[in-house]
Amino acid sequence: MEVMGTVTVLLFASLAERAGTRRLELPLEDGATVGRVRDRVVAQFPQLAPAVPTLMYALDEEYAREDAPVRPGSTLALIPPVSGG
Amino acid sequence: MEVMGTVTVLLFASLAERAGTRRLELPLEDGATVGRVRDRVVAQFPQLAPAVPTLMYALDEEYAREDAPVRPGSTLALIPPVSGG
Amino acid sequence: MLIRVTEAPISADEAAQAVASPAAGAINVFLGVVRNTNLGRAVSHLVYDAYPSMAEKEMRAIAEEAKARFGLEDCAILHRTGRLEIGETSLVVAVSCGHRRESYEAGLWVVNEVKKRVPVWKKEVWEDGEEWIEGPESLGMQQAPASMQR
Amino acid sequence: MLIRVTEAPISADEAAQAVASPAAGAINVFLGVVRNTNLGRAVSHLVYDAYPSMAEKEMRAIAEEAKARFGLEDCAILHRTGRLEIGETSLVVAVSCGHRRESYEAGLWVVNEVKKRVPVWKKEVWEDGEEWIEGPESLGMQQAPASMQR
Repeated sequence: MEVMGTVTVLLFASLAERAGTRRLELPLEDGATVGRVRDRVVAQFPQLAPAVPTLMYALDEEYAREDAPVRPGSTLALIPPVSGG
Repeated sequence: MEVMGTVTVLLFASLAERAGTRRLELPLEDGATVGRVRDRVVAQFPQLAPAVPTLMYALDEEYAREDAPVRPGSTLALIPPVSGG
Repeated sequence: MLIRVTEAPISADEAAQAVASPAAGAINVFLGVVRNTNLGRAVSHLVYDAYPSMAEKEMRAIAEEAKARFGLEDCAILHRTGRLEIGETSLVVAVSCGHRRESYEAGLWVVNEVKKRVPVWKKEVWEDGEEWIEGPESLGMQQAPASMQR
Repeated sequence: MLIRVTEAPISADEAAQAVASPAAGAINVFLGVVRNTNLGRAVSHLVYDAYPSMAEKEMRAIAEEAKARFGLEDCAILHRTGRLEIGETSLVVAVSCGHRRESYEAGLWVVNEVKKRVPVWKKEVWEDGEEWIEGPESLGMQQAPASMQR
Protein backbone atom coordinates (compact mmCIF):
# COMPACT_ATOMS: atom_id res chain seq x y z
CA MET A 1 0.00 0.00 0.00
CA GLU A 2 1.39 3.30 -1.10
CA VAL A 3 1.17 6.20 1.33
CA MET A 4 -0.30 9.29 -0.33
CA GLY A 5 -0.34 12.13 2.14
CA THR A 6 -2.55 12.43 5.17
CA VAL A 7 -6.16 12.79 6.25
CA THR A 8 -7.26 14.80 9.26
CA VAL A 9 -9.87 13.04 11.40
CA LEU A 10 -12.12 15.05 13.74
CA LEU A 11 -13.85 13.57 16.78
CA PHE A 12 -16.64 15.24 18.74
CA ALA A 13 -18.77 14.85 21.82
CA SER A 14 -18.73 11.30 23.23
CA LEU A 15 -16.17 10.16 20.65
CA ALA A 16 -13.73 12.88 21.63
CA GLU A 17 -14.18 12.07 25.30
CA ARG A 18 -13.71 8.33 24.78
CA ALA A 19 -10.68 8.75 22.55
CA GLY A 20 -9.18 11.52 24.66
CA THR A 21 -8.54 13.60 21.54
CA ARG A 22 -10.51 15.72 19.08
CA ARG A 23 -8.13 15.50 16.14
CA LEU A 24 -5.89 12.92 14.46
CA GLU A 25 -3.60 12.97 11.46
CA LEU A 26 -3.49 9.62 9.68
CA PRO A 27 -1.41 8.56 6.69
CA LEU A 28 -3.65 8.08 3.69
CA GLU A 29 -3.44 4.85 1.71
CA ASP A 30 -4.20 4.29 -1.93
CA GLY A 31 -7.90 3.65 -2.47
CA ALA A 32 -8.84 5.07 0.93
CA THR A 33 -12.52 5.53 1.60
CA VAL A 34 -14.45 7.04 4.48
CA GLY A 35 -15.11 3.55 5.83
CA ARG A 36 -11.50 2.48 5.65
CA VAL A 37 -10.24 5.57 7.41
CA ARG A 38 -12.92 5.06 10.05
CA ASP A 39 -11.70 1.48 10.51
CA ARG A 40 -8.16 2.75 11.08
CA VAL A 41 -9.44 5.13 13.75
CA VAL A 42 -11.32 2.34 15.49
CA ALA A 43 -8.25 0.10 15.34
CA GLN A 44 -6.37 2.83 17.18
CA PHE A 45 -9.21 3.54 19.63
CA PRO A 46 -11.18 0.31 20.15
CA GLN A 47 -13.39 2.10 22.69
CA LEU A 48 -15.06 3.83 19.73
CA ALA A 49 -16.24 0.57 18.15
CA PRO A 50 -19.69 0.49 19.84
CA ALA A 51 -20.52 3.91 18.34
CA VAL A 52 -19.78 2.92 14.76
CA PRO A 53 -23.31 1.76 13.81
CA THR A 54 -24.72 5.17 14.78
CA LEU A 55 -22.17 7.33 12.98
CA MET A 56 -22.51 9.58 10.02
CA TYR A 57 -19.51 11.04 8.22
CA ALA A 58 -18.55 14.40 6.82
CA LEU A 59 -15.79 14.85 4.28
CA ASP A 60 -14.59 18.42 4.08
CA GLU A 61 -17.77 19.61 5.84
CA GLU A 62 -20.27 17.73 3.72
CA TYR A 63 -22.10 14.59 4.71
CA ALA A 64 -20.56 11.63 2.89
CA ARG A 65 -21.16 7.91 2.51
CA GLU A 66 -18.82 5.19 3.70
CA ASP A 67 -17.71 4.38 0.20
CA ALA A 68 -16.78 7.97 -0.67
CA PRO A 69 -13.10 8.24 -1.67
CA VAL A 70 -10.83 10.23 0.63
CA ARG A 71 -8.32 12.48 -1.07
CA PRO A 72 -5.01 13.64 0.43
CA GLY A 73 -5.45 16.67 2.65
CA SER A 74 -9.10 15.94 3.31
CA THR A 75 -10.78 16.33 6.67
CA LEU A 76 -13.01 13.48 7.78
CA ALA A 77 -15.38 14.13 10.68
CA LEU A 78 -17.00 11.28 12.57
CA ILE A 79 -20.48 12.55 13.36
CA PRO A 80 -22.45 10.95 16.19
CA PRO A 81 -26.22 11.45 16.10
CA VAL A 82 -26.65 15.18 16.50
CA SER A 83 -28.52 16.68 19.43
CA GLY A 84 -28.36 20.43 19.03
CA GLY A 85 -31.14 22.91 19.56
CA MET B 1 -88.97 59.27 30.69
CA GLU B 2 -87.21 59.48 34.01
CA VAL B 3 -83.55 60.43 33.95
CA MET B 4 -81.47 58.02 36.06
CA GLY B 5 -77.88 59.17 36.03
CA THR B 6 -75.52 59.03 33.10
CA VAL B 7 -73.69 56.67 30.80
CA THR B 8 -70.22 57.34 29.42
CA VAL B 9 -69.87 56.51 25.73
CA LEU B 10 -66.43 55.87 24.22
CA LEU B 11 -65.64 56.25 20.53
CA PHE B 12 -62.50 54.97 18.83
CA ALA B 13 -60.69 54.99 15.50
CA SER B 14 -62.93 56.04 12.59
CA LEU B 15 -65.87 56.73 14.90
CA ALA B 16 -63.84 59.14 17.01
CA GLU B 17 -62.55 60.90 13.91
CA ARG B 18 -66.00 61.21 12.35
CA ALA B 19 -67.63 62.41 15.56
CA GLY B 20 -64.74 64.67 16.49
CA THR B 21 -64.76 63.32 20.02
CA ARG B 22 -63.69 60.20 21.89
CA ARG B 23 -66.00 60.49 24.88
CA LEU B 24 -69.61 61.54 25.60
CA GLU B 25 -71.67 61.71 28.75
CA LEU B 26 -75.34 61.00 28.06
CA PRO B 27 -78.26 61.07 30.46
CA LEU B 28 -79.52 57.55 31.07
CA GLU B 29 -83.21 56.81 30.65
CA ASP B 30 -85.27 54.16 32.36
CA GLY B 31 -84.99 50.84 30.54
CA ALA B 32 -81.89 51.90 28.62
CA THR B 33 -80.13 49.22 26.61
CA VAL B 34 -76.91 49.17 24.61
CA GLY B 35 -78.91 49.58 21.42
CA ARG B 36 -80.94 52.51 22.70
CA VAL B 37 -77.86 54.38 23.91
CA ARG B 38 -76.21 53.68 20.56
CA ASP B 39 -79.27 55.17 18.83
CA ARG B 40 -78.94 58.31 20.93
CA VAL B 41 -75.32 58.64 19.90
CA VAL B 42 -76.20 58.25 16.24
CA ALA B 43 -78.99 60.82 16.58
CA GLN B 44 -76.39 63.25 17.83
CA PHE B 45 -73.76 62.23 15.23
CA PRO B 46 -75.61 61.11 12.08
CA GLN B 47 -72.25 60.64 10.34
CA LEU B 48 -71.80 57.48 12.44
CA ALA B 49 -74.93 55.81 11.02
CA PRO B 50 -73.16 53.95 8.18
CA ALA B 51 -70.88 52.23 10.71
CA VAL B 52 -73.67 50.84 12.87
CA PRO B 53 -74.09 47.47 11.10
CA THR B 54 -70.42 46.68 11.71
CA LEU B 55 -70.26 47.63 15.37
CA MET B 56 -69.79 45.53 18.45
CA TYR B 57 -70.33 46.91 21.94
CA ALA B 58 -68.55 46.71 25.23
CA LEU B 59 -70.22 47.52 28.52
CA ASP B 60 -67.72 48.20 31.27
CA GLU B 61 -64.97 46.51 29.23
CA GLU B 62 -66.88 43.35 28.33
CA TYR B 63 -68.42 42.59 24.98
CA ALA B 64 -72.19 43.01 25.26
CA ARG B 65 -75.27 42.49 23.11
CA GLU B 66 -77.55 45.25 21.92
CA ASP B 67 -80.29 44.23 24.34
CA ALA B 68 -78.03 44.30 27.41
CA PRO B 69 -79.35 46.75 30.02
CA VAL B 70 -77.22 49.81 30.74
CA ARG B 71 -76.94 50.78 34.38
CA PRO B 72 -76.17 54.30 35.66
CA GLY B 73 -72.49 55.02 35.74
CA SER B 74 -71.71 52.41 33.09
CA THR B 75 -69.25 52.90 30.26
CA LEU B 76 -70.40 51.86 26.81
CA ALA B 77 -67.77 51.51 24.09
CA LEU B 78 -68.70 51.39 20.43
CA ILE B 79 -66.28 48.91 18.92
CA PRO B 80 -65.62 48.99 15.17
CA PRO B 81 -64.17 45.81 13.65
CA VAL B 82 -60.79 45.48 15.33
CA SER B 83 -57.58 45.53 13.32
CA GLY B 84 -54.75 45.22 15.81
CA GLY B 85 -51.64 43.11 15.50
CA MET C 1 -47.85 37.21 32.74
CA LEU C 2 -46.73 40.39 31.03
CA ILE C 3 -49.66 42.23 29.41
CA ARG C 4 -49.25 45.79 28.17
CA VAL C 5 -50.73 48.34 25.79
CA THR C 6 -48.20 51.14 25.44
CA GLU C 7 -47.01 53.99 23.25
CA ALA C 8 -43.40 53.03 23.98
CA PRO C 9 -41.35 50.64 21.82
CA ILE C 10 -41.75 46.94 22.58
CA SER C 11 -39.11 44.25 22.13
CA ALA C 12 -38.68 40.53 21.66
CA ASP C 13 -36.16 40.30 24.48
CA GLU C 14 -38.44 41.87 27.06
CA ALA C 15 -41.24 39.46 26.20
CA ALA C 16 -38.92 36.44 26.05
CA GLN C 17 -37.44 37.29 29.43
CA ALA C 18 -40.90 37.80 30.90
CA VAL C 19 -42.00 34.26 30.00
CA ALA C 20 -38.76 32.52 30.98
CA SER C 21 -39.18 29.63 33.39
CA PRO C 22 -36.87 26.83 34.58
CA ALA C 23 -39.33 24.31 33.16
CA ALA C 24 -39.51 25.96 29.73
CA GLY C 25 -37.43 24.41 26.96
CA ALA C 26 -39.03 26.46 24.20
CA ILE C 27 -39.91 30.11 23.88
CA ASN C 28 -41.67 31.37 20.79
CA VAL C 29 -41.83 35.09 20.11
CA PHE C 30 -43.90 36.67 17.36
CA LEU C 31 -43.38 40.24 16.21
CA GLY C 32 -45.98 42.03 14.14
CA VAL C 33 -44.06 44.63 12.15
CA VAL C 34 -45.18 47.57 10.02
CA ARG C 35 -44.74 46.62 6.35
CA ASN C 36 -44.13 49.02 3.53
CA THR C 37 -47.09 47.71 1.53
CA ASN C 38 -50.56 46.32 2.12
CA LEU C 39 -52.75 44.85 -0.59
CA GLY C 40 -50.32 46.21 -3.15
CA ARG C 41 -50.44 49.80 -1.90
CA ALA C 42 -47.38 51.63 -0.54
CA VAL C 43 -47.78 52.40 3.15
CA SER C 44 -46.17 55.52 4.64
CA HIS C 45 -46.83 54.70 8.29
CA LEU C 46 -49.53 53.37 10.62
CA VAL C 47 -51.42 54.90 13.52
CA TYR C 48 -52.81 52.55 16.15
CA ASP C 49 -55.74 53.45 18.38
CA ALA C 50 -56.84 51.27 21.30
CA TYR C 51 -59.24 50.99 24.18
CA PRO C 52 -56.33 50.32 26.50
CA SER C 53 -58.03 49.08 29.66
CA MET C 54 -60.31 46.69 27.80
CA ALA C 55 -57.53 45.67 25.43
CA GLU C 56 -55.36 44.62 28.37
CA LYS C 57 -58.31 42.76 29.89
CA GLU C 58 -58.88 40.84 26.64
CA MET C 59 -55.17 40.18 26.24
CA ARG C 60 -55.05 38.79 29.77
CA ALA C 61 -58.04 36.55 29.04
CA ILE C 62 -56.39 35.27 25.86
CA ALA C 63 -53.13 34.59 27.70
CA GLU C 64 -54.93 32.70 30.47
CA GLU C 65 -56.87 30.65 27.94
CA ALA C 66 -53.70 29.86 26.02
CA LYS C 67 -51.92 28.73 29.18
CA ALA C 68 -54.73 26.31 29.99
CA ARG C 69 -55.28 25.12 26.44
CA PHE C 70 -51.64 24.50 25.52
CA GLY C 71 -50.14 23.82 28.94
CA LEU C 72 -47.90 26.87 28.70
CA GLU C 73 -45.52 27.96 31.39
CA ASP C 74 -46.27 31.58 30.62
CA CYS C 75 -47.52 34.01 27.98
CA ALA C 76 -46.79 37.69 27.31
CA ILE C 77 -48.69 40.04 24.99
CA LEU C 78 -47.53 43.58 24.23
CA HIS C 79 -49.27 45.94 21.83
CA ARG C 80 -47.98 49.32 20.85
CA THR C 81 -50.21 52.30 19.98
CA GLY C 82 -49.72 55.68 18.35
CA ARG C 83 -47.73 56.37 15.21
CA LEU C 84 -45.49 53.55 13.97
CA GLU C 85 -43.04 53.79 11.10
CA ILE C 86 -42.15 51.04 8.63
CA GLY C 87 -40.17 48.32 10.40
CA GLU C 88 -41.41 49.20 13.89
CA THR C 89 -42.98 46.49 16.01
CA SER C 90 -46.70 46.81 16.78
CA LEU C 91 -47.32 43.47 18.51
CA VAL C 92 -45.17 41.07 20.51
CA VAL C 93 -46.52 37.71 21.62
CA ALA C 94 -44.26 35.35 23.60
CA VAL C 95 -45.13 31.91 24.93
CA SER C 96 -43.01 29.45 26.89
CA CYS C 97 -43.54 25.74 27.32
CA GLY C 98 -41.78 22.41 27.50
CA HIS C 99 -41.30 21.68 23.82
CA ARG C 100 -41.10 23.48 20.55
CA ARG C 101 -44.15 22.23 18.68
CA GLU C 102 -46.62 23.49 21.28
CA SER C 103 -44.77 26.79 21.41
CA TYR C 104 -45.49 27.36 17.72
CA GLU C 105 -49.09 26.19 17.92
CA ALA C 106 -49.82 28.24 21.01
CA GLY C 107 -48.10 31.34 19.68
CA LEU C 108 -50.08 31.35 16.45
CA TRP C 109 -53.31 30.76 18.35
CA VAL C 110 -52.62 33.75 20.60
CA VAL C 111 -51.79 36.03 17.68
CA ASN C 112 -54.96 34.99 15.90
CA GLU C 113 -57.06 35.68 19.00
CA VAL C 114 -55.44 39.07 19.49
CA LYS C 115 -56.34 40.02 15.95
CA LYS C 116 -59.91 38.83 16.39
CA ARG C 117 -60.94 40.31 19.66
CA VAL C 118 -58.60 42.85 21.22
CA PRO C 119 -59.98 46.39 20.78
CA VAL C 120 -57.13 47.92 18.81
CA TRP C 121 -57.41 49.59 15.41
CA LYS C 122 -54.93 50.60 12.80
CA LYS C 123 -55.06 53.45 10.34
CA GLU C 124 -53.03 53.08 7.18
CA VAL C 125 -51.50 56.28 5.94
CA TRP C 126 -50.43 56.44 2.31
CA GLU C 127 -48.82 59.25 0.41
CA ASP C 128 -52.22 60.31 -0.93
CA GLY C 129 -54.63 59.46 1.85
CA GLU C 130 -55.44 57.37 4.87
CA GLU C 131 -58.03 54.92 6.10
CA TRP C 132 -58.94 53.13 9.29
CA ILE C 133 -58.74 49.41 8.63
CA GLU C 134 -61.81 47.50 9.67
CA GLY C 135 -60.30 44.10 9.44
CA PRO C 136 -61.84 40.99 7.95
CA GLU C 137 -60.21 39.17 10.86
CA SER C 138 -62.29 41.06 13.37
CA LEU C 139 -65.09 39.33 15.21
CA GLY C 140 -67.25 42.19 14.00
CA MET C 141 -66.99 40.54 10.58
CA GLN C 142 -67.66 37.08 11.99
CA GLN C 143 -69.99 35.30 14.31
CA ALA C 144 -69.13 36.36 17.84
CA PRO C 145 -68.66 33.34 20.10
CA ALA C 146 -71.29 32.95 22.82
CA SER C 147 -68.64 33.39 25.48
CA MET C 148 -68.11 36.93 24.34
CA GLN C 149 -71.73 38.01 24.55
CA ARG C 150 -73.97 38.68 27.45
CA MET D 1 -28.59 36.14 6.72
CA LEU D 2 -27.15 35.93 10.21
CA ILE D 3 -25.59 32.49 10.88
CA ARG D 4 -23.40 31.95 13.91
CA VAL D 5 -22.04 29.23 16.20
CA THR D 6 -20.66 30.96 19.26
CA GLU D 7 -19.74 30.54 22.91
CA ALA D 8 -21.20 33.97 23.68
CA PRO D 9 -24.81 34.54 24.76
CA ILE D 10 -27.37 34.85 21.94
CA SER D 11 -30.56 36.91 22.03
CA ALA D 12 -33.98 37.19 20.43
CA ASP D 13 -33.51 40.88 19.68
CA GLU D 14 -30.29 40.40 17.76
CA ALA D 15 -31.88 37.73 15.56
CA ALA D 16 -35.10 39.71 15.09
CA GLN D 17 -33.17 42.80 14.07
CA ALA D 18 -31.02 40.76 11.70
CA VAL D 19 -34.06 39.53 9.73
CA ALA D 20 -35.94 42.85 9.70
CA SER D 21 -36.99 44.04 6.26
CA PRO D 22 -39.36 46.76 5.02
CA ALA D 23 -41.44 44.05 3.31
CA ALA D 24 -41.72 41.87 6.41
CA GLY D 25 -44.94 42.09 8.38
CA ALA D 26 -44.17 39.09 10.58
CA ILE D 27 -41.06 37.98 12.42
CA ASN D 28 -41.05 34.72 14.31
CA VAL D 29 -38.29 34.00 16.79
CA PHE D 30 -37.75 30.66 18.47
CA LEU D 31 -35.54 30.24 21.52
CA GLY D 32 -34.33 26.84 22.62
CA VAL D 33 -33.74 27.16 26.35
CA VAL D 34 -32.05 24.86 28.87
CA ARG D 35 -34.77 23.19 30.96
CA ASN D 36 -34.36 21.97 34.52
CA THR D 37 -35.58 18.47 33.62
CA ASN D 38 -35.42 16.03 30.73
CA LEU D 39 -37.33 12.77 30.59
CA GLY D 40 -38.17 13.25 34.25
CA ARG D 41 -34.58 13.65 35.41
CA ALA D 42 -33.28 16.83 37.06
CA VAL D 43 -30.71 18.57 34.87
CA SER D 44 -27.87 20.56 36.44
CA HIS D 45 -26.57 22.14 33.26
CA LEU D 46 -25.72 21.30 29.64
CA VAL D 47 -22.50 21.34 27.67
CA TYR D 48 -22.73 21.80 23.90
CA ASP D 49 -20.06 20.63 21.50
CA ALA D 50 -20.09 21.50 17.80
CA TYR D 51 -18.22 21.17 14.55
CA PRO D 52 -18.45 24.94 14.09
CA SER D 53 -17.43 25.41 10.47
CA MET D 54 -19.65 22.61 9.21
CA ALA D 55 -22.47 23.59 11.57
CA GLU D 56 -22.49 27.09 10.09
CA LYS D 57 -22.42 25.64 6.60
CA GLU D 58 -25.44 23.44 7.35
CA MET D 59 -27.26 26.28 9.06
CA ARG D 60 -26.69 28.46 6.02
CA ALA D 61 -28.02 25.72 3.75
CA ILE D 62 -31.12 25.33 5.94
CA ALA D 63 -31.71 29.09 5.94
CA GLU D 64 -31.38 29.28 2.16
CA GLU D 65 -33.74 26.35 1.70
CA ALA D 66 -36.26 27.91 4.09
CA LYS D 67 -36.14 31.22 2.23
CA ALA D 68 -36.93 29.51 -1.06
CA ARG D 69 -39.49 27.08 0.32
CA PHE D 70 -41.51 29.59 2.37
CA GLY D 71 -40.81 32.81 0.49
CA LEU D 72 -39.05 34.34 3.47
CA GLU D 73 -37.52 37.77 3.49
CA ASP D 74 -34.70 36.52 5.70
CA CYS D 75 -33.65 33.87 8.20
CA ALA D 76 -31.18 33.90 11.10
CA ILE D 77 -29.85 30.89 13.01
CA LEU D 78 -27.65 31.22 16.10
CA HIS D 79 -26.38 28.30 18.17
CA ARG D 80 -24.46 28.62 21.38
CA THR D 81 -21.81 26.15 22.53
CA GLY D 82 -19.98 25.44 25.76
CA ARG D 83 -21.53 25.25 29.22
CA LEU D 84 -25.10 26.53 29.52
CA GLU D 85 -27.02 26.91 32.77
CA ILE D 86 -30.76 26.37 33.26
CA GLY D 87 -32.68 29.14 31.53
CA GLU D 88 -29.90 30.07 29.12
CA THR D 89 -30.63 30.14 25.40
CA SER D 90 -28.91 27.50 23.26
CA LEU D 91 -30.62 28.15 19.92
CA VAL D 92 -32.22 31.18 18.29
CA VAL D 93 -34.05 30.88 14.97
CA ALA D 94 -35.66 33.98 13.44
CA VAL D 95 -37.59 34.20 10.19
CA SER D 96 -39.24 37.19 8.55
CA CYS D 97 -41.94 37.21 5.90
CA GLY D 98 -45.08 38.93 4.77
CA HIS D 99 -47.62 37.27 6.99
CA ARG D 100 -47.82 35.46 10.27
CA ARG D 101 -48.89 31.96 9.30
CA GLU D 102 -45.87 31.34 7.07
CA SER D 103 -43.63 32.78 9.78
CA TYR D 104 -44.76 30.06 12.17
CA GLU D 105 -44.59 27.27 9.59
CA ALA D 106 -41.17 28.32 8.37
CA GLY D 107 -39.79 28.83 11.87
CA LEU D 108 -40.80 25.37 13.01
CA TRP D 109 -39.41 23.83 9.84
CA VAL D 110 -36.04 25.51 10.39
CA VAL D 111 -35.85 24.41 14.03
CA ASN D 112 -36.66 20.84 13.04
CA GLU D 113 -33.97 20.85 10.36
CA VAL D 114 -31.40 22.28 12.75
CA LYS D 115 -32.12 19.49 15.20
CA LYS D 116 -31.85 16.87 12.48
CA ARG D 117 -28.72 17.81 10.64
CA VAL D 118 -26.54 20.48 12.20
CA PRO D 119 -23.47 18.90 13.82
CA VAL D 120 -23.99 20.04 17.40
CA TRP D 121 -24.20 17.77 20.44
CA LYS D 122 -25.37 18.28 23.96
CA LYS D 123 -24.21 16.60 27.13
CA GLU D 124 -26.65 16.50 30.00
CA VAL D 125 -25.07 16.88 33.40
CA TRP D 126 -27.05 15.67 36.39
CA GLU D 127 -26.15 15.76 40.05
CA ASP D 128 -24.94 12.16 39.85
CA GLY D 129 -23.59 11.79 36.36
CA GLU D 130 -23.57 12.98 32.78
CA GLU D 131 -24.24 11.68 29.30
CA TRP D 132 -23.86 12.85 25.73
CA ILE D 133 -27.31 12.83 24.15
CA GLU D 134 -27.48 11.02 20.85
CA GLY D 135 -30.83 12.30 19.82
CA PRO D 136 -33.65 10.36 18.26
CA GLU D 137 -34.18 13.46 16.12
CA SER D 138 -30.80 13.07 14.51
CA LEU D 139 -30.50 11.94 10.93
CA GLY D 140 -28.13 9.30 12.27
CA MET D 141 -31.24 7.62 13.63
CA GLN D 142 -33.19 8.12 10.40
CA GLN D 143 -32.87 7.70 6.69
CA ALA D 144 -30.51 10.37 5.41
CA PRO D 145 -32.03 12.23 2.45
CA ALA D 146 -30.30 11.65 -0.86
CA SER D 147 -29.33 15.31 -1.05
CA MET D 148 -27.11 14.82 1.96
CA GLN D 149 -25.13 11.90 0.60
CA ARG D 150 -22.49 11.67 -1.99
